[in-house]
Amino acid sequence: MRKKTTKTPGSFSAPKTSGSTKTPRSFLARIIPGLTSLTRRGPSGWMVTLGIAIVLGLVVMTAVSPFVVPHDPILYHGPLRSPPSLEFPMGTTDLGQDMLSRVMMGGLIMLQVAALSVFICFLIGVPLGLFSSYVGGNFDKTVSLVIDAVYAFPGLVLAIAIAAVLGSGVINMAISIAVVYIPSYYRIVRSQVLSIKELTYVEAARSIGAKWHTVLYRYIFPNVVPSIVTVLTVNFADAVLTAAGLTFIGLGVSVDVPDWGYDLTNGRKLLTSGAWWVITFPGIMIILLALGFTFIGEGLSELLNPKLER
Amino acid sequence: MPLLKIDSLDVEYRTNRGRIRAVEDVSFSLEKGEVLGLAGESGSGKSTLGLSIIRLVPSPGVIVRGSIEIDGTDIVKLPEDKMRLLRGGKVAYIFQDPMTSLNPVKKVGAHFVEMMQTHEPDLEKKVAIERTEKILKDLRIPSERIDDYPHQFSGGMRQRIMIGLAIALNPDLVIADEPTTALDVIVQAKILDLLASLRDRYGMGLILISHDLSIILERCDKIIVMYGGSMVEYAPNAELHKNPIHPYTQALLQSIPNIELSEQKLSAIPGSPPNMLNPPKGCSFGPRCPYAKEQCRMKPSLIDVGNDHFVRCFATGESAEVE
Amino acid sequence: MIGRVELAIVALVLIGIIVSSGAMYYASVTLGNVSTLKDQLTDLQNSLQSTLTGLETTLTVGTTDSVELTLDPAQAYDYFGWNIIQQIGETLVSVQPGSATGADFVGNLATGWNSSSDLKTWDFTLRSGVLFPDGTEFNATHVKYSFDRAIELIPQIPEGAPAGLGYGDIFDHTDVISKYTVRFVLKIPFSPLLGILSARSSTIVDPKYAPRNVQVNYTAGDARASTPVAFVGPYKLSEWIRVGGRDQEIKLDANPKYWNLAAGYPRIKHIIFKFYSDAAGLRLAISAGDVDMAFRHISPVDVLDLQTNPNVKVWFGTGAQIQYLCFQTKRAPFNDPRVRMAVAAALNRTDVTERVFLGLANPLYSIVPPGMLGHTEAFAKLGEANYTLTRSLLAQLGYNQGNPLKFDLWYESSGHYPQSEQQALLYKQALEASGVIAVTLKHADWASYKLNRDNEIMDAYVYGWYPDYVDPDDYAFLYWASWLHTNYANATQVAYYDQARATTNSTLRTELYGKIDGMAVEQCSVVPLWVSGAWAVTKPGVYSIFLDITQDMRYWLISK
Amino acid sequence: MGLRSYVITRIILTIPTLLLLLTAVFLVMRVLPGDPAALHFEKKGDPADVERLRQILGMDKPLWQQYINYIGGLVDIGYLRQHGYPNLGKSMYQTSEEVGGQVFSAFPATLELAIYATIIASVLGIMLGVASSKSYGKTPDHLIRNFGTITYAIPVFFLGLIFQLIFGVYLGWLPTGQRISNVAPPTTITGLYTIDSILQGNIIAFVESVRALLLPSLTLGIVLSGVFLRLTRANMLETLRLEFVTAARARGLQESTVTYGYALRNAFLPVLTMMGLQFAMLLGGAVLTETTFSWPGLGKYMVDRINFRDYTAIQGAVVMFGLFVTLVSLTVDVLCAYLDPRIRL
Repeated sequence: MRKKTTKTPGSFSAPKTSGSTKTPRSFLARIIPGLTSLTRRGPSGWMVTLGIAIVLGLVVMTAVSPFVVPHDPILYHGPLRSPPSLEFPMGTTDLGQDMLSRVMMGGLIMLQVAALSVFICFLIGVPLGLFSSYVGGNFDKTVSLVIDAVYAFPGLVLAIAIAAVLGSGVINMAISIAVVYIPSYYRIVRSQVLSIKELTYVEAARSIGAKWHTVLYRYIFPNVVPSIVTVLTVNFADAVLTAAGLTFIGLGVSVDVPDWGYDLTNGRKLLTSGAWWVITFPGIMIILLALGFTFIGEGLSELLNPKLER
Repeated sequence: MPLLKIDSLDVEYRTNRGRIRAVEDVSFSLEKGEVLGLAGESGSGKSTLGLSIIRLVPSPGVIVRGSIEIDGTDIVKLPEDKMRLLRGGKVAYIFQDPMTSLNPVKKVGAHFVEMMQTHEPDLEKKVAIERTEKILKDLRIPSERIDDYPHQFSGGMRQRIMIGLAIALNPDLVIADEPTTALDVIVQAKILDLLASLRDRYGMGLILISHDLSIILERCDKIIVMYGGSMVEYAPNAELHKNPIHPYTQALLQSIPNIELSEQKLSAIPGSPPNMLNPPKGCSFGPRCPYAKEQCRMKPSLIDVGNDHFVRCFATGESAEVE
Repeated sequence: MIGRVELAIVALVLIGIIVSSGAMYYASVTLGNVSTLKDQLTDLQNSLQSTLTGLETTLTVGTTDSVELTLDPAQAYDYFGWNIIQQIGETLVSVQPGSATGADFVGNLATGWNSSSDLKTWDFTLRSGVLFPDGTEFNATHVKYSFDRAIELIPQIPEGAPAGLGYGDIFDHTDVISKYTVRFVLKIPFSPLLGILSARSSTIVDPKYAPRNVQVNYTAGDARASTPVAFVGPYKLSEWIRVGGRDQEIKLDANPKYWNLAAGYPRIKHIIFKFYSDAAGLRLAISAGDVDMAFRHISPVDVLDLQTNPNVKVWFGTGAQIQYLCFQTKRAPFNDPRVRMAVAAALNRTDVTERVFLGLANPLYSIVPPGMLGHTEAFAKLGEANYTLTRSLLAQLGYNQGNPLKFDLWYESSGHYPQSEQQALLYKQALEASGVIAVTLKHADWASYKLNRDNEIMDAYVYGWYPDYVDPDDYAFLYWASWLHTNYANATQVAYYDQARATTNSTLRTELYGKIDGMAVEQCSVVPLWVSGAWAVTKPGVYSIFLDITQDMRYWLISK
Repeated sequence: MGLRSYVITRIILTIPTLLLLLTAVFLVMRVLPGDPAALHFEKKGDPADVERLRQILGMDKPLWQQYINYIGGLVDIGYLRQHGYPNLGKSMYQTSEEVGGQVFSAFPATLELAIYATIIASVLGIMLGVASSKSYGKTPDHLIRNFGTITYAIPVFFLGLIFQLIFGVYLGWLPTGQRISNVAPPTTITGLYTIDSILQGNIIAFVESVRALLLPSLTLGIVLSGVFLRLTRANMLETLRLEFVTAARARGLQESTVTYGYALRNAFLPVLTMMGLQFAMLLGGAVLTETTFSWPGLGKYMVDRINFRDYTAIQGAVVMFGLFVTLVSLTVDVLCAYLDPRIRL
């Protein structure tokens, strides 16, 4: 009788486990339906979906908030430090600004910084990883040494130092964060390439005289994509948290932009007089954002290489 | 009363993709000093059967029906702590791969001492060590290596150590699951001889599990042939040798290279073992059986064909003249 | 049970501890503060003592301040450093505690004084029988030594207090007339001299610990060697621990040889300072009773909150800390006085004092804080959020709704000034409410802020001032102070200022400072914003705290 | 090769990394907007004074020479012996003070916090990790995993603030800042208050310093336990499926022995190695924790000095962090080598 192949998470897997048998195209072809039918993939699938939902939700909220907030997050002047009430569902700040409005609009900076820094990381880390691991030799050795030195160093400390030098502002924050996280891209890409490089179909491609960049981008890169995606999402979460940290120690943006990080810092001064609402709500938002990205990242990584599937 | 008596045992793996019948309606019994062979392809459920005797069927697996009696006590319902003391104490298990079945970060001696002290809490370390050294000597392993780590031993030595661990508390029953598969031929023979000699010395019951029928044939008193989770044939060694009834058994015998007869054609079995997720209706060997006919669409039962010979096949009658 | 796992964790920890302990011990040895048994005993004692509450002999003070760098009068120019110096050292004269104007001077190490009519020669009669800890009697040579040293060190310490107070421009030389008489010969007629002499930069030093041409710095483990101040004050500095350049612990013990012992001072024998790095921590400490007194800086929010707390007592007093808005007058738009006035008129000080300081600061309409001689209400003339004036002024210059006046408003963002962010925000709001002004808020940490000021890149920026001595002379010059880099100069105002220095006639001086303010309103080079209040929080059982215009905290007067 | 030679090679290997790190720090700190020397002055930016400061800081020299001095200072043993701390140059904000001294005086606070946080994080993380791997796919496993994920997403300072709010403001049980309150700190021996107070038999000081440590180390520990949890769980799942675990069970050993003595004992080495790497992350968190709890450590020192653009100080702190991390990862690797019999021959 004919064997029935049941579609298992296992068949939706990273090249590390099955790349040798699949050509890049078929792999990509498989990833699309994979993503569309996420929730049918058990808990990991749910994680990803939930994560995407959270992130999208927050992005949309930030985008539309300017048109829907009850009050101007900066200029509005209500009662000072009034606890959550019907009129002010999240209370007011020490200047009488409406927390609800601030919370709704406060995500912008975080999102900008995170996105920008991730973009920079991707732009530098991935090509560098691909190239240096592909060419190998001394170039690879030196780059790896430098990268590892950076990687082994306390990320936040480095970010703070750089930000301190560059000064505050969205772009500077993004840069200082990017510097810290480039290594993680480089390393993952490199390790992947080193394993894929030796696989038969790559050898084949080389043997039929494909140019090195063709091999790199047509044959190797697509197989690295999944792991990059994972790193990317996780990195998003890291970037958000680091950005929050930088703002917290006063390397953030100006006071006339609503920002969760700033409210957290400012709210700390009001903590002792019991004004919990000024830090709590922005804090929760930051956690949600980070959580969203983490969910996506963790879910993906499990869908992509389901080692622990029994 | 027999040392081991298994009666209509069913074991299932309950995966999230459905239930897998790994062992189906198995019954047999074993006396002290006897050697029972479990033969069958990989996936035929023989290992699961072996593990279920010490109730260590891996996680989603459960014993759903039947009884396993050791010295008359049914271990299926035994509380865990009692069961635990049975393992290694009354029943010992030897695993397939000696390379991975010792704790890499534990000294060899420690394995023994630990085990002895678990079963005899008031045993002093000194005594335990002395015993260990004695056992190692019996296994022709220099006792000063007691403080070496597993990775410092060869495969054969490690398997001997495993055997040593198995007999350390001289159990009544030893289950050897493919004890030699991972070893090269010369060592294989040595290990099997060792098991045999131990059996003679301590007179324990021995269950030898192997996919290699030839080994079973030369080492065992009784043989069970398993296919697709159920025992298809069960007979004393000689009986089975001269009068194999089940087509599968015959096929297996065909596939053994035989030194006596020259130009004998070796035949492989066509088809592949059944997918246990949705097994074929009726006789599980049906799809591969050259003699399959209508009635094979129903499940055959175990039929006694006399002189302790049992077969699970409708072809019992005619099968004799097939040869 | 885990066996080697535990071993691993523990080993990891232990190795960490051992290695670092080695390094730290090495450090501590070479730094010379090896703990002797005696130290440990006194330590134990202290800890026991201060945990037992209600000990009359010890006052625990919590603060977020810290000595910025040294306790050397020739350098120290920060509030807390001055405050400590005041407890352990003495000046010739000081302001009568509780004085409203800060102009009532009493003798400390001086018993009497008189000046020549041209106010350039001042003689001081010194108190006899004032003893240094080693028994040496204080005399005129010590005064000469102290002032000569301070002035000689100015080139070396350009950022020190004597430099800042312009000792070099004021003092010519000091003469020892007799053992108990000293004469200051000045370069210029200088009526506020008593003020200068009451400043901490005029504290008498002990030649034994005050090398003539070297600034004295903190020495770990040796409090005495850490300051050149002569211990003739009510207290002695007996312990000073700094970590990472910030104070960690300071202990003052009553000075057994204090000259004013007879009057019953100091009332409390031991003062222990606890240092908190933010207002929140300090606030928690006082409400939890960890400290007897919290002074600088409990945030306004917390102060109002604590007023309702029965377990503490909040003291209010006169403040003299002011803030003002500076304009870069060398280029457009603020090279035109009318633009500056327009902005000044649009300011809403009350909004800031009410919303940011919750009434604990007051709007300021003169560069001289209230209470002091020569304080006026000059800037009130421009009004508060007086948009009609703003609009009309700017209209003349072609600014309107469509074409608003655009400029950058800078604030300091690293906590050097209280709530500067919120202030800036409110200023911006008030100005933009006029409809004809568009403000871009910019901020920088304190160091860069100063750099920006020196490089004159900021259009408008907020700055603050604190009294060195209680006299309009220490404030009025801010209108044209060169180090503010406003590039504003006005000969007439300077003339008035010098005249005021050259007379002791207070009516005349009042009038002159009034004129300076008057012109300032027309010019608006620098616009006064607010003057802070002063407050301290103590346990109910603490008495006689004077929060007067000098801003000094006189610990020797306090009792509990 | 023996353990010794392994250690030696390992140490040699760290040298280039360190050098790279130091160079990087140096370069970053020298690519400054504006003139660091000019930042120092409250009132007059008098060029002469600025020049004087430049000389004090040795910034009048060309960059390469500054670099030589910087590296030279770090390895200047004579200086180290004389002062008890490496030469990290003078502070820009307090020109009379040695950065090395300040950094070393601040370091013990950070060390103490780091140690206790690590203990909390690893014990919590490992225990939970084991628990969840034992109950793979069941409810407790899911709960624990979610806990891990959430801790990963919580900003450490936010958790700190919440703790301060609950235990400091509302309940008033624990001090919300400082290394010790109510009593004088113990005399410096190791600089770790808990150790010192014990060495001096100063019970009160010990209790107080522990109380002060509780919130900060808990905050940091909990946030990091997530990482350790994840590591432990993954490695446990790998190990639990190895044959020697089943074999151990088949020998009738107690489940606890199997779990810890066999599975965890083998899963632990990779976890420990990763912990070495995670320690850097911990220090990053420590900076924020110190700021939150006004903990007078290296991180707070660094953050404080940012406000004064005290680049030499920031540089010194960063270098110190670097040295610390290197030391720890070295220790961890050696420890692994010691614990893994397979390396030891």
